[in-house]
Amino acid sequence: MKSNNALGPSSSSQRITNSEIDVNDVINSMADIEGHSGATVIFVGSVRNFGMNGKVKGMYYESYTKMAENKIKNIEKLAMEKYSIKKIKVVHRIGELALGNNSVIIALSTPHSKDAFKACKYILARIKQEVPIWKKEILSKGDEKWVDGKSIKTN
Amino acid sequence: MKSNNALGPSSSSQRITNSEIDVNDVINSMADIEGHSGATVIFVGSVRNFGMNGKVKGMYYESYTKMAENKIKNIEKLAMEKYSIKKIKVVHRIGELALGNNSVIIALSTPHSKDAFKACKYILARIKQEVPIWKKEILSKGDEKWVDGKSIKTN
Amino acid sequence: MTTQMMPIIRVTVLYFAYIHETTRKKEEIMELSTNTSIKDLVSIILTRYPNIKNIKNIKISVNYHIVNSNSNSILKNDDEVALLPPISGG
Amino acid sequence: MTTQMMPIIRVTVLYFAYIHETTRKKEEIMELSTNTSIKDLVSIILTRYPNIKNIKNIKISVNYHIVNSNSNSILKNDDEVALLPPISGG
Repeated sequence: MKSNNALGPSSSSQRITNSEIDVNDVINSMADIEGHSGATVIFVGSVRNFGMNGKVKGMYYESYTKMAENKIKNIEKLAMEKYSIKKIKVVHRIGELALGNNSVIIALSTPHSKDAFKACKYILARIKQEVPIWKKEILSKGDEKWVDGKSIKTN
Repeated sequence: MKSNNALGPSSSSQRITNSEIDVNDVINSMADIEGHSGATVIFVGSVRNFGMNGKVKGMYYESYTKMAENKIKNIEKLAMEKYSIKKIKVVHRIGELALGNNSVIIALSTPHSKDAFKACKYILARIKQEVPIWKKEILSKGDEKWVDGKSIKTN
Repeated sequence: MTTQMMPIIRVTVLYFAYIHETTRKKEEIMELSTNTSIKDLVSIILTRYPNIKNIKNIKISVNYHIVNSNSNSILKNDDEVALLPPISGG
Repeated sequence: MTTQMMPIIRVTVLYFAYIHETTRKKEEIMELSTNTSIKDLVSIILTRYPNIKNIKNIKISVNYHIVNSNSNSILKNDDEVALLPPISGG
């Protein structure tokens, strides 16, 4: 696979991971002792016990990892330009997840609270529209079903 | 002072504290291994280096603690009824805070992400409108100024 | 002829934020005649502390509930009254 | 008369989510003639895997960029092509 990795300062860290998301680590990375930001908003998505196809006991996530990393980096970049983001961290987990496991975290800080909420919702919406990740519900009654998603949005 | 403490399941814990807010503890309390919720949104407010009166080196918060506790409990109760909140934790710190110190945390989980964002913004807005807390900017140039706030909203 | 004692009540009055910098105290206990209304108490406070400004923006609470500062409701012994200037939490 | 070798390119084709349950593989390397367009490749894939449904909802990427599935752009050696069904991240 080809490398295409030159997209801003935080491009070194992983956006797609096979491991558990360390929520505390992400939140601690938002700390800002110089007080550049006044508001931090964090969204954490987790596996719910009820899905598109009924009762769920787990979820399987798959990604086109290289493209997903690029897409998330680009969404971060656009959000940072659009809102006055001081710190940002976005991670999506893939693989097999149990109920309550965290699938995605979006954490960011801005000077003002309104921007923080807007930016967080903006990033979540674009992830759902553009990032090549798919999920399959592992249903309580035994079978598994891919979630009927949305065609990738291109602009 | 009189006791007026019968406002729902989580009324035992402190909403107003003199100590540092344990962000990790609050976030860990949102964990839900049964998967009732799919979305957690957390807002953290912190002391910014620039305020209403210029450059700031710290902030002093004062509260009418008993009334503030009651008001926050009531806001939580209203939010839980309005949105499908599964877990909630709101804490406001008072006393002298340094740059970057956290003054307030609002954490909650709901089945769907839209409700989580809406509920978090709703609670923050009502705190700013109704909860008897005052802040004084400790300015870099040496003096201190109470922030010109909003008259308490009554309904 | 005997001197008759005037019955009194005691209420706690709390001052917050910039107000306690004017009153130079955060709280005090006031002794009032039994038929003192909220409106009367506000007037007593403003007479004692004429430097309290913008009283229109200051809300009055009695036992943690906001009341109308012109209210003719009569205060009771042990009531807790507070002067709440515009707030700025968050 | 000498037999002339037809020049070929190799492209990697990736299948995701429900598509790889149809193709029964997550990726394969295809050998194509040098002048194969994106549109040609899509047609080759659909001929090989006729069970791939709703092709209109499936996006095609070449080297991580979404392309038009009717594009006449010619593929190059080592290109990475992916079939991306509707997504459901978050």
